[in-house]
Amino acid sequence: MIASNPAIQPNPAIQPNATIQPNTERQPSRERKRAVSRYGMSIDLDRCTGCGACMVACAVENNIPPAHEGATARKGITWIRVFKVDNGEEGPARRSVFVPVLCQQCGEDTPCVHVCPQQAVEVDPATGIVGQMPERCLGCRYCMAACPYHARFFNWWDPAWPAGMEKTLNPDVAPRMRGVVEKCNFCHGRWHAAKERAAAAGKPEIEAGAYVPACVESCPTGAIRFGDLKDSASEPAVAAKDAHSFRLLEKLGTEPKIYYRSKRDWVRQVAAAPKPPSGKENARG
Amino acid sequence: MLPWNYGFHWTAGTMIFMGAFYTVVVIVASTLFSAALRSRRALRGRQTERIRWAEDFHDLPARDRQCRHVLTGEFGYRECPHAFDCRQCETHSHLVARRPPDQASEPEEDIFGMAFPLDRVYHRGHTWVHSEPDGTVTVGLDDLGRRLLGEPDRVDLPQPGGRVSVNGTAWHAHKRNADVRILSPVDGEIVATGGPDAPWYLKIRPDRMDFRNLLGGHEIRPWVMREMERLQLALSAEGAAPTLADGGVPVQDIAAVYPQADWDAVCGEMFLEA
Amino acid sequence: MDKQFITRGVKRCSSGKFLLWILPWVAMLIFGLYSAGLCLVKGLNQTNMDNRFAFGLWIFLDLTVIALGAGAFFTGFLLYILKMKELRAVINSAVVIGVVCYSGAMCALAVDVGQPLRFWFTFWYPNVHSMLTEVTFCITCYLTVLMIEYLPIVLKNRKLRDVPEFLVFEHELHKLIYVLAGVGTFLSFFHQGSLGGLYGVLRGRPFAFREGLAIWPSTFFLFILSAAAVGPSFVLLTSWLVQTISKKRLVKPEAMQMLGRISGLLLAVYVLLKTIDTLVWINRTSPGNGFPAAQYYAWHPFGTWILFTEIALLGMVPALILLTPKLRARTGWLVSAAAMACCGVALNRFVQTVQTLAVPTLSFDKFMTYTPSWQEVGTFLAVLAYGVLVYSFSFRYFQLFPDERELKLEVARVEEEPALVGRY
Amino acid sequence: MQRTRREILLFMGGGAAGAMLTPAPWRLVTDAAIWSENWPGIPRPARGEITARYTNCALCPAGCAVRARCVAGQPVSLAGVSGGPLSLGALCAFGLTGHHLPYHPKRLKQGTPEEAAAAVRGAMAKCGPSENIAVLDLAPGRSASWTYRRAMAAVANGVYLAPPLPLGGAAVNLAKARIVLSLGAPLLDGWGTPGNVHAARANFRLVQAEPWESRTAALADEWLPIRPGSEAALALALTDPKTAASAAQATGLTEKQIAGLANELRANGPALVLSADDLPEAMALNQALGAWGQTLAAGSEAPLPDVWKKAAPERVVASVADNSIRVLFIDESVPGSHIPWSAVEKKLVRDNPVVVAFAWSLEGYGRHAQFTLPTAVYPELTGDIPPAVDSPAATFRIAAPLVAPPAGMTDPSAFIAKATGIDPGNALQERADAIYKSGQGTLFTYADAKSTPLKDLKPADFWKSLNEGGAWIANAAVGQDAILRGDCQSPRGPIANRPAGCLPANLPHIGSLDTAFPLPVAFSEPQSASLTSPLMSKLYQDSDLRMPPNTAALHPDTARASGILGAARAVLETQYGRCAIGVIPDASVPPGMLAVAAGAEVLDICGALTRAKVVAA
Repeated sequence: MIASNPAIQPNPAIQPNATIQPNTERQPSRERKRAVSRYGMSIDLDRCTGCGACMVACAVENNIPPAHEGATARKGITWIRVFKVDNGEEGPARRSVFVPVLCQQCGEDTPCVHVCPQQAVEVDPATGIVGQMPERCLGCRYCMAACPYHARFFNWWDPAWPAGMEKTLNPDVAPRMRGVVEKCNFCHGRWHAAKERAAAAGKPEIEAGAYVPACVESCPTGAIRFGDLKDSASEPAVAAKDAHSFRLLEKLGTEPKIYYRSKRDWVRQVAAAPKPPSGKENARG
Repeated sequence: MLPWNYGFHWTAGTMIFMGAFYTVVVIVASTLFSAALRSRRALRGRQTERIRWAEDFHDLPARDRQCRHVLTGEFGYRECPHAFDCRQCETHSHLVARRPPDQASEPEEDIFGMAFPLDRVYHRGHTWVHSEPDGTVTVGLDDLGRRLLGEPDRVDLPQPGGRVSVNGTAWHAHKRNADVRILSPVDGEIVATGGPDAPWYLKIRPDRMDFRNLLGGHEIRPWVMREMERLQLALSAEGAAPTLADGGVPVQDIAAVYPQADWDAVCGEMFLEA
Repeated sequence: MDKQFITRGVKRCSSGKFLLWILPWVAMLIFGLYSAGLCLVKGLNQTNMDNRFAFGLWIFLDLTVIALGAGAFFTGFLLYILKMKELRAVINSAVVIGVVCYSGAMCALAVDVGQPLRFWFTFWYPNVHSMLTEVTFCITCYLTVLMIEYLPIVLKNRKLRDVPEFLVFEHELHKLIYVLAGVGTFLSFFHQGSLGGLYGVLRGRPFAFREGLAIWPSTFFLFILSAAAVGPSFVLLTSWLVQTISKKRLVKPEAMQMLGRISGLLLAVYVLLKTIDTLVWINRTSPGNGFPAAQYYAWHPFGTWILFTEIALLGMVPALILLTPKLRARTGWLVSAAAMACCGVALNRFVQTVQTLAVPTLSFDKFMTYTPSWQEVGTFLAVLAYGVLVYSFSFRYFQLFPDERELKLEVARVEEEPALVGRY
Repeated sequence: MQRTRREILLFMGGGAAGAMLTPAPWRLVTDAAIWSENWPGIPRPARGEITARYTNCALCPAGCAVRARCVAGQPVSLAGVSGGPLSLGALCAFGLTGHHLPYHPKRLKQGTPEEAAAAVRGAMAKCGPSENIAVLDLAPGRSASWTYRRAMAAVANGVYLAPPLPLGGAAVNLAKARIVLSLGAPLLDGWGTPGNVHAARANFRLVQAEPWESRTAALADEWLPIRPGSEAALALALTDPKTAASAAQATGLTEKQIAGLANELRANGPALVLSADDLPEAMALNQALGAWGQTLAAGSEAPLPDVWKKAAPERVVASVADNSIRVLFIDESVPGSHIPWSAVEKKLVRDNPVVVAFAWSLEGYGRHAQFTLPTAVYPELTGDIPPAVDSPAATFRIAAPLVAPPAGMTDPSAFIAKATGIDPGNALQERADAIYKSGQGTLFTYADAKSTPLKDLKPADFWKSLNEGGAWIANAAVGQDAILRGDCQSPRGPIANRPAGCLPANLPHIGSLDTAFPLPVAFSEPQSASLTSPLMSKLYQDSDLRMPPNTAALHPDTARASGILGAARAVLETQYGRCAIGVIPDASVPPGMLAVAAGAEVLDICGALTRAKVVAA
């Protein structure tokens, strides 16, 4: 179900310092099988304008159908979803930030993996990417209850595209059926294609920047950066060390691989646990 | 699930989990299987009657499972461990051995106007056994049993040549809504059949002339007294009048006196059928 | 007309009356089946569940029903393994309750999953690390066991036992029943526990997450305990209900009180451990995950009252009542205590399922609310109606309460005494 | 030999048991899972050779460079082109989903061109001396636009109408700006060319003066929450300190703040002032700040063929006499700024005027026109892209079709040319040749991300590259042959003497508070009357990130005051008319204003600087 995909190219505008350099880390062959790379992301919240390009790009890439008329913000399928988060103040004191939330690709006892009754969720040892196998999924939604980030989505309706629009479906990704759970997998189709290109070029690993998910590629402000956390030169690896970086619900100890960054202090509070209701909540977002 | 399908790892977890699962499956399956096997054997071995009685006996209220020696007052309280088959009961043989031979005064006991001749032995299911000179025995309903069924609507007698076994079904009697099987007092082969109008129901050539399981002599009165009491209970439980119609003496056809009573239940009680 | 199917010597209402009784339940069942059908054909968009409230009414129903159904295994365990003879009076009823609860839960689950046709995947690709796998396996096995335990009850039916094969098989099977009781106990122990583990392991949901022994979070053991505690209570409750509705004496008061006592004893232990667990959670587990426990209860309507109600009001109080012989002897107290215990466990399951999902995790989450759609409620009612119907039929045609006949004569005897005395 | 039934059964049973020991049955069961995936009704993506094709996005004047990933020629996803001249690899949400538009369920399938042509002929025949034949071009500055202008020049009393150009046709040079004051302009939310704006963003300080926290305000270096509708006053005060006191009152800022801002603008220049509705005050402030020639320049177009020079002037609708237009062509084949229909309608003659709209959906003017002729839609259509407001240099970019348009589509310029009897020729190629003749500028080709001086190219290659995804960019900000846009006819003239020089003449300047329509309208989402991809539902339905078209967010107090508290729908009323809208209560919108997501209906009644009121539906 994966066709080779030469059209995807690294996008320097999106990956400025992605100077083509092979993955410097060399594990012994036995080691490599377990962990070749740990793909991760850094998201600069000070650059996110909440335009939603990542969301539509994701939907296009992963053959997610347009919303059914009955769908709502709580029944929709948005592998990456941009939330409008405010500091709870009113009027001039109010400040908002846009927070793109996608599967955080937890690295330590990943909550969704060990709850799945039938191995439909697995962490790919080669990439550290948490994968979902819809064709294996029973639709029990236990994994959704387990995910603290609400990054998993259930197909409440049969997938349906307007007549003719199915022509624009991405051949690298199989559409899902009703009644199964799906989630972000860092555009597995793209990873596979990059892998094949690397193999064709006789390289052992995918080179930095040769593989970027659709949301990263599409972000007009370059707020979302993607790379291998094992490659100390990669954007996320650098961002991870940034003093202004944080991860959502870090204290749960699930080692998410998405690093957020903001110079604004109140924004960094977003990582902390929810506060009791202030009665000053935004009706939207 | 199985080693050669997707995602099966030979990890300790899998081993333990699957081990437990398959063990359970095996246990449950073998339980079912052995039950089936045993019942097949039982059916082959014509155990049905024995089992039916065992079940019925087991379902009798505790106070109806009393040992015969409780009736005679030799015990305060004792549940019969042998399903009323005293032939295997040591206790019984001991007690009988110690008991003085009773001197029967008159030829028959008259209890509430019911005749219980002493020349025969009685089964607690209200049948009697009378030894004939030709080595056979005749089996019939005792007076209480007769009056309970009165003029039976129908009686299904077994074919001569068939076999009966102690506490197994001897014959079926129908009365009103009652459909009761009468328990056989002896093991043996049926020689001839009589009926309600004949002096006896069955003529049987017993395997052994061993009637230890049957009541005789001075045991009869207390037993019948007890039976009357049970009858009273059964009747009143079925919403019949508290006393017998004619101030004590059971009429010839008791059923007729209690048209509203659930006769099936009453007979079930009296003929020891669940 | 169905007289010959009814056990000899016990009184049952007329067929007409019986029809009248089941009619509303049948109607409810049909409605429920319709709504369930909608969910199966059109998909789960018929429900009000969504990506945030991935579990709803049905899971709550399943957990509660299975907890209440625990009476089957526990009574069996007490009777056949611990040889508590008095419980013979209710074992059949308990088994029927078990069958009803478990099969009902299974049906609800079949509607609840998105791809019911793939139910066998769990057996085919089991992830042995998932509590849900354990639950699925155990419940399926246990339901089979219950069915086998139910078989003798059916075969003992007056008409059926005339067939020699049935009679004999029933007899032989009943001889081995203790094996099944043992297996049932083993299975129940694990799936009741795993049902608790289901939530205890949710590291991502600090409200539900608990530490524990080895691979089992504390909720694992709490669920076993609470189920064992409430099982007998529910058996007691049902027996009482049946007695009241059918206006008959079915179970000796001693048996009832024994159930009460056992229930009370276990409930007391449960409440104690639950309290300890809650304290550990408030002071250690939850803060450790960055969630001060106080804030869970800042989201109305789920204030601390719910904690108090669950543990003190519907846990400690009934336990004390059931442990006080004086009160236990009074049917009113006994039954209401049992009812409270059942409600307490139901509330616990509610908290585990619904509140867990309602309380936000991300700081910019809202407090989630959810109201089941009529299709969900309909399916819920279907399970209820199904249960009542199966039990009604079983009660009418099978011998659920072996002491019934004896008790009937008992009554007669009491009325008889003077007359008998008068005789001699 | 004779086999008993028993033996046969035994054999079969044994066979079955034996098969269980082979992998076959288990494989079968396992594969059943895969089969169950392909249920009927789930479309299978088409297979085919995968190629990359390049074009320019025609959905707005930004004309971002687009790389289309095609399967067997069919685009399946769009992306920006790294190092694309202005867009710098960026593409907005609308652009990313452009390839869905041809399959939009609401797309217009057929029209009646013959009847329309006949009607037009008839109307033109009986067109009186005081009556006009007009073309309303929603996206002026294209080669097609020049065809229209030529056509209108060819007929008597032909008029070429276009919406007011942003900044009156001036071009912004963000790269030069060090401080930008935005009076409610959505600078970071669809203004200009996203890639260019975000690239320049790092180099200037952004001060956003806006009543509510828009996306731009949220990311501005400083957000000045001013009172709704007080932007003009603030701009005025910044130009002329004497009005500071009244401005402070109007805006709710302190005089000190205003003074501080004024100093900042002067000190930390070059400065640039932008406003949501091209306020004259803002333009005046720009001039006062000496932005002209620094951050602001006269916008220019690519060179024209000489034969095109005989063209009708570009006029705004307001400048036409009422009830004077007999025949009106409206080209909305590409999305452009929208003029309230009522403003257009009153220009039409009373006795049956002929209005022909060229559109790909009935969402726009098609709802009002007698004839709506279906046109190709991006990425089907062929055409060039008007200059971007933030491109100081003239550019020429062709939107080359990625998919063939369906049969029965009308080409607006061909239709109008035919009606007016001129020869449209191959406008694009003629212009390309003209550009080539000018010999200046460079060509940037997307496929290899290379820019080549025009001199080094053959005309054929130039034309070819333009069609395969490329952009011509003039060297100088204003090339000698460049065509100046809007009213800025002579940039070299002393700006100071012509204060109104680049002021859009047509804007109704509402200074005084209109009590009939108390609520100023701010557009919370990029304005577009035309349909967007069905996938946009991800942004407004599957997630509440954006508001759906034709909805308004307002403060609960405002809702209460308008008597629609708790209502999900209401009616929006403006000077131009009324329409039904959805209502979203949002405490982040200050009381006394509306944050509106535009749709065709809303834009029909909302011009620039609109004030409105909401009433219960």
